[in-house]
Amino acid sequence: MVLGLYNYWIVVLLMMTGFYIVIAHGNLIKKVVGLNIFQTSVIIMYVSMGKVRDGAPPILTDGVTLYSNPLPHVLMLTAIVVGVATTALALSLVIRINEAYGSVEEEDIHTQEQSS
Amino acid sequence: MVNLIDIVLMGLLLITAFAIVRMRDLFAIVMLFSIYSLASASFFVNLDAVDVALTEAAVGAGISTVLMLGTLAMTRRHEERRPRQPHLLPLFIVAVTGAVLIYGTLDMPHFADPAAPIHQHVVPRYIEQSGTEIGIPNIVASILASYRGFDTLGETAVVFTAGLGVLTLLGRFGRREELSDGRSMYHDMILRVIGKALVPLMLLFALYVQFHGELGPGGGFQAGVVAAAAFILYSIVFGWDRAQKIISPFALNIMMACGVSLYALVGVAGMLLGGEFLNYNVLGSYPAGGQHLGIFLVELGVGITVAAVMLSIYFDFAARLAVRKLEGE
Amino acid sequence: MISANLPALQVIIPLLAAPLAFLLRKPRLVWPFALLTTVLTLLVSIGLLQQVLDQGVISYAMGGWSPPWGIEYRVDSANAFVALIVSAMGAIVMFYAGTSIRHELPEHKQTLFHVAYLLCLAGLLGIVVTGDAFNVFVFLEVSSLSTYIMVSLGANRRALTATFQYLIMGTLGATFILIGVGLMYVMTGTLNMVDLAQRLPEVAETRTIYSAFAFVTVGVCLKLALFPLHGWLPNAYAYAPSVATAFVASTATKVAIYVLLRFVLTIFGVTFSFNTMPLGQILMVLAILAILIPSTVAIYQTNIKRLFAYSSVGQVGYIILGISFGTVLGVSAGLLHIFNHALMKGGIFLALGCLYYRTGSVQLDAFRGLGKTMPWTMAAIVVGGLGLVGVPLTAGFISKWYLVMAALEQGYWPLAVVVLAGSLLAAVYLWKLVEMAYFQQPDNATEVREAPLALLLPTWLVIASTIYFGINTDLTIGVATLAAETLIEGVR
Amino acid sequence: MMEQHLLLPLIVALPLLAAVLIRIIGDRPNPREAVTLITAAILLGLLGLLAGDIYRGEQPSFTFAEPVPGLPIRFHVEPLGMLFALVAGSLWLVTSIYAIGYMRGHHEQNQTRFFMCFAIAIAATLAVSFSGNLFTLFVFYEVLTLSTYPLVTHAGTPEAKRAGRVYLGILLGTSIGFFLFAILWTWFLAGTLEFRPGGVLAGTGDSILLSAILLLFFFGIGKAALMPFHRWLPAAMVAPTPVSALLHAVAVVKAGVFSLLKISLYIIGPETLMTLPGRQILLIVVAVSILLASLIAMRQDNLKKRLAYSTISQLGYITLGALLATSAGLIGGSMHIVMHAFAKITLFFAAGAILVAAHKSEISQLDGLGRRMPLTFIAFTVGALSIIGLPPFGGMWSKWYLALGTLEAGELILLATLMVSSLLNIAYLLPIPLRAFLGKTAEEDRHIGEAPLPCLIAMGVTSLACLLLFFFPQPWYQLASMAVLP
Amino acid sequence: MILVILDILSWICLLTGSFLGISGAVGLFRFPDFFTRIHASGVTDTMCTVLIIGGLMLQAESWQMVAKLLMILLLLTYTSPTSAHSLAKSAIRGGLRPTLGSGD
Repeated sequence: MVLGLYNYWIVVLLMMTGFYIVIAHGNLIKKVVGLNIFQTSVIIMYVSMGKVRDGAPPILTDGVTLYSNPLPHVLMLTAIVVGVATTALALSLVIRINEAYGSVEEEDIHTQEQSS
Repeated sequence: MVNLIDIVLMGLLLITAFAIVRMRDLFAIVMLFSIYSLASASFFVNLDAVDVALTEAAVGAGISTVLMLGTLAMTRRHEERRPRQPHLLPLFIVAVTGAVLIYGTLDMPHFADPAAPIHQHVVPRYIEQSGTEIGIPNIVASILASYRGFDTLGETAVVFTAGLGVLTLLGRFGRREELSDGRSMYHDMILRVIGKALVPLMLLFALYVQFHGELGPGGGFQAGVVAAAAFILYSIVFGWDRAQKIISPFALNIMMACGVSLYALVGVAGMLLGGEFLNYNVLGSYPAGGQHLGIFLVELGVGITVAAVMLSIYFDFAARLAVRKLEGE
Repeated sequence: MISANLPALQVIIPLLAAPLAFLLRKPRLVWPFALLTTVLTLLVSIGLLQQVLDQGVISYAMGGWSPPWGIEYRVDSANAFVALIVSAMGAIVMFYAGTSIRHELPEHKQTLFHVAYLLCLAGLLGIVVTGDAFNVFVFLEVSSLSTYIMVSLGANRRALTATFQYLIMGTLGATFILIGVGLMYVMTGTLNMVDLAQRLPEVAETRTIYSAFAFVTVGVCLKLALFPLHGWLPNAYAYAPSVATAFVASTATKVAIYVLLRFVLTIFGVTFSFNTMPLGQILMVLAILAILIPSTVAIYQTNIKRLFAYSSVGQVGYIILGISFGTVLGVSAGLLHIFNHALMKGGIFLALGCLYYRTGSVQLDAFRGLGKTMPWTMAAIVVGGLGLVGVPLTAGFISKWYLVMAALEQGYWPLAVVVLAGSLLAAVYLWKLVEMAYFQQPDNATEVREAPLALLLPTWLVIASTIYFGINTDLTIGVATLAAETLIEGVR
Repeated sequence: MMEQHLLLPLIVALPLLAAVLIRIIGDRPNPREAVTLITAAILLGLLGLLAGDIYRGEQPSFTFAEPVPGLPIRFHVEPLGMLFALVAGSLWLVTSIYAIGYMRGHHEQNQTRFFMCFAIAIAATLAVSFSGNLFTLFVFYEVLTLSTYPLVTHAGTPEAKRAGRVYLGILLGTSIGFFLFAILWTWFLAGTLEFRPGGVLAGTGDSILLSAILLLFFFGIGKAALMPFHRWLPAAMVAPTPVSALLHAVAVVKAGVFSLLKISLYIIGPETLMTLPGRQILLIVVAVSILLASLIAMRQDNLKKRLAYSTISQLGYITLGALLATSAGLIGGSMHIVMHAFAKITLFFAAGAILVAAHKSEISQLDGLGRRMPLTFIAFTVGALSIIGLPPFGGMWSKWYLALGTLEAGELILLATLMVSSLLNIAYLLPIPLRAFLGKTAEEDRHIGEAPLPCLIAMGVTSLACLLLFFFPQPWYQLASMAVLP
Repeated sequence: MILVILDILSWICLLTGSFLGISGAVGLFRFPDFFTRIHASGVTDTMCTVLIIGGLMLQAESWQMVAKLLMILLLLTYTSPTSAHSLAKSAIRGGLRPTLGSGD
């Protein structure tokens, strides 16, 4: 069982690291990085599901019958692109926030909003 | 052997992830993230997910990193404050979530087990039939563009939306005052020469990935990103105002819209010819031919949109930077 | 040919219109085009509902690939109903947007806003009509990203931070859903909802499915701002442009609730969700908190958009309360309130938009003497507010009545008390406005006139319909009950 | 029974129409007041027409809409409702005459808003009296509350606002908190909210549950000013006198007790009611609030406040009738709606006249005013006597039947209560005219003259009515008995 | 026979390449200042890539593969020195000066 599942567990560990960065850190850029790590780890999870022992990459070649599962790959291509789209949007928001508040730290921004 | 590489790569991933948590220097964090992304890309290769690997390498390690660096250039380099003082709540939440996930994995089919339902139910048809139904060797490409082509349309729309969003937040949509960035590396001779030599190569490679995508790993997304990367390199070396002379933001806007429209219109064509939306069979004289044509056009649309969006996002960032410099002076 | 492809058209029309509108560039061209699009979408959804009521469930195979291999569009009375709500609000608010956006945004941003609006509409409709679990995620992202764009266009700088918070929370929610779907997929090997529903039972008793259930539910609850996870909502609503607020408030959370229903009832099935899993109890507790706490918080707000944002969180509580019973009556009460609340909140936020158009503020002071200066706008807010309170002859009363009946049917009579208490709280925060507007003299410094007809017309269209659906309820109750039955009995 | 009787919506719509017209005509006083008077007159005529049908034993009804299946907005006139409608309608005419004189003599602000809300309030009152089921009744009950709020806060002064808040707070709070909840429960138990002779709740639940519902109803209908939910009524006295006169002596408060009567007659049902343990509790509460209110009234120096507390105790009588649930008790209660209405409105008219003519609101200032404005004080005396229940004034009849009711029910304590409170009435009402006539006039009061003519006319009419009601109580008695013993 | 020799050769290449890579990494950590570090990594990287890809070529089973590897090799031989160079250059432009003499 340990042998069968260890890499899911590691993936979970990675996910949680990203998740932790998102919710625990006040620096917006770092949040974005955390988000990316979170999403990338989810992608790893999916792709690991698709792996088949001694399977070949899912590109039809003569004489090969056992392929890894292509469906998770497709889904994750989508997920990656969605991820970068979100990242781009988030980063440009960070830039604008920095221009508006002169800071990318949640606490500073919060104090400014309370005062104003 | 494969397992060994797995473990090494995973170790690398873990180390980078933890390093990112500890680090305070955002520049280093971004670099580490790039490494993380690259490592996961090689991990994907190891898991036979070559397309994903290619995309992750191009998108995660490439574009995302560039954008993050651009952001850093416009904000500040260090994380000023320690994480919020009562550390415990986030830790608790994370612990619970992780526990639930681990708990969930306990009944999961084992890693790489060929008998898992995931390999038994829907997928076999893709593997066995796609060769005849679609007629291209790359199964991923045929699922992506045909079987689940609608997902891909949606995802192209997401990319378009992202371009739109960055344009809204940073862009100069409809305004065209002249800006030039002082930070081009033009006066670096070696870089200039190499750059001149590399850009066409990269574009060539992009085209290869685009049109070879049906046979080997690759396709619209990867190609689009690589093409964008070529122009980004060019504008880093020769200054983005020069780059914009070659391909203006206006043209980019047109392209990013046209790509999506192309995709959708192919679908509509299927409808008009009496099939369902995105049904390529009706496009050609015989189904496989129709599929071929459809997939080609669709991938083209994706490629155009992705390239245009990525580039225009980069341009928006660069323009913002230039504006800031102007204001700074 | 058209009628055969209605399910696809429902999403394709706005989705294709968005880039085309973007190519038009000039706002004065874009708005009519967008308006036309939304109207077409509305017509399609009406036709779709008609079709479903006539010939039952419609299944549409995208790309001609039969499910579960291809993506299926599956339209039953439930999502036809929700699609109608979304596209109707989409059309009306778009009509309103013409004037409001021209006033609130600089010229070069107007086009972008309209395009984002169309994309958001397409995304929401895509979520609603699809029959594929992963496709939900994709279109969820389309709608979310475009929503972020619209919110970020708010005038106040706080719109930016609000958007960022919204983005983080939203992405976390979406990723949770993704994880949940992945866990379901790994156990069943399929992504098609019906197929999932059929294949889940044999693996239902596994820890993987349990945690899949947990992740999906939590993710969706983030999206629909159920009480403890509502942090992103108030600021996002308060600082977005009026049009964005009106549209998002009346559609986005509703669609999220629909997703919850679809996953919990259709895919996992009632018995699993409510017997194997303690969903009912959890949702009920959260719903009660959601009804009482945010409504109380709302009373102390001085920014009125914020006030009504909090009230939205409270109203979501009512809907969830209905769902938490897991009975036909309860779920239909929830669906009814989805519809009615969409109308009421949409109308109120549109009216606030009128106010903003004239006074440039939505602070409480701006209401001083409004009963005299902007009688129609204020009347609209009051009528909508009465709906929130649940006064008879407004739509709000109908759904609350059904909610209470559902509670009493289960013998939970204390819940009836909770609902009434919520109504009282609503009455209190509505009263703040009424007193300010009708029993205070307007400060003569600023000369305020009634809002232009182009804004009042759509506003009153919505408000009047809240009255209409409070008196003639054949359509709403009929469809809601039908939808609830289809959802409850599931696909088996 | 089921055919649509168009007279009902017409009658209810008429005042609303008037309200709209008043809003349009706005600040051109004469045509505006003309609208009010004409409408009131027509309304009275229509009510007369309708009354004819009722006496003939018909029960016309009209259904607007049915939002929730089995839960229509429906009018259905039965004798009791007719009685209430007649009282409200006829007194609206008188009051508007009075109001014109008062408002002008007193130079009030926003008269347009005043007359508009007044008309709306009347419409709501009529709708309440016609309502065919609890749901409809509840709807218009709330409309009545909201439409009278602007009248209470008419002065716009801070204490008017505070009073307004108390007013809304108590009325809305009780109605949503208790009344609506009771309605929901009734619907859940009986499956209907229609008013049916014999009561829809009869035999649907055990006596404890029904008692709970009974309590919810009686405390939930705050307009009946049953202690401890009575504070809104004295608070509402900041309103202009015509408001206090018509609304807070007739329309609003009577809407409350009227609802109670209907509930005991048609929802719970007299027979069931008698058996409920909750009834005993309520009877005690009522008795206490009758006596307590009278005692408090004695200690009020402000005339209108004193009248308000007297109203509270008088409402207690009607509630008592509704609770006794014996035929005589119910008849007495219904009759008392009428008798007390005419008597109390006279008193308020007088109080208003004094305020307008002499600018006096405190009883201690009234010494000798009787000689300066005799008509006013004669009217006051008449009203007072009718309230006390002495012949030859109408008040006697209702008290008579109430007393009978107590005997029927064998509640001698309650009989005693009635008698004692009558004595208290004497104690707090008669001193006022006495000091007015016998006390010596203060120097500065020499210039004071009679109240404006419209006020005098109004007072004349109502006090005359009090007298006539003694000799011709027949029509009212008939309506009441038709309702109670079908 | 030939295959064995090729195999041995390629392994030699691969191992030396990896060694160079590691030594470059060590240099990156141990060297005193920015420029020497760039130097260390830049120089070794180039050679390391050449060796490793060479080794892989010897392993490759088809000429097509060899061609692809060759292209990659070309690319890397161009880019990695350039990147090192431009890093140093921008470091200079950024105002960083090498610590001359005994690194202290």
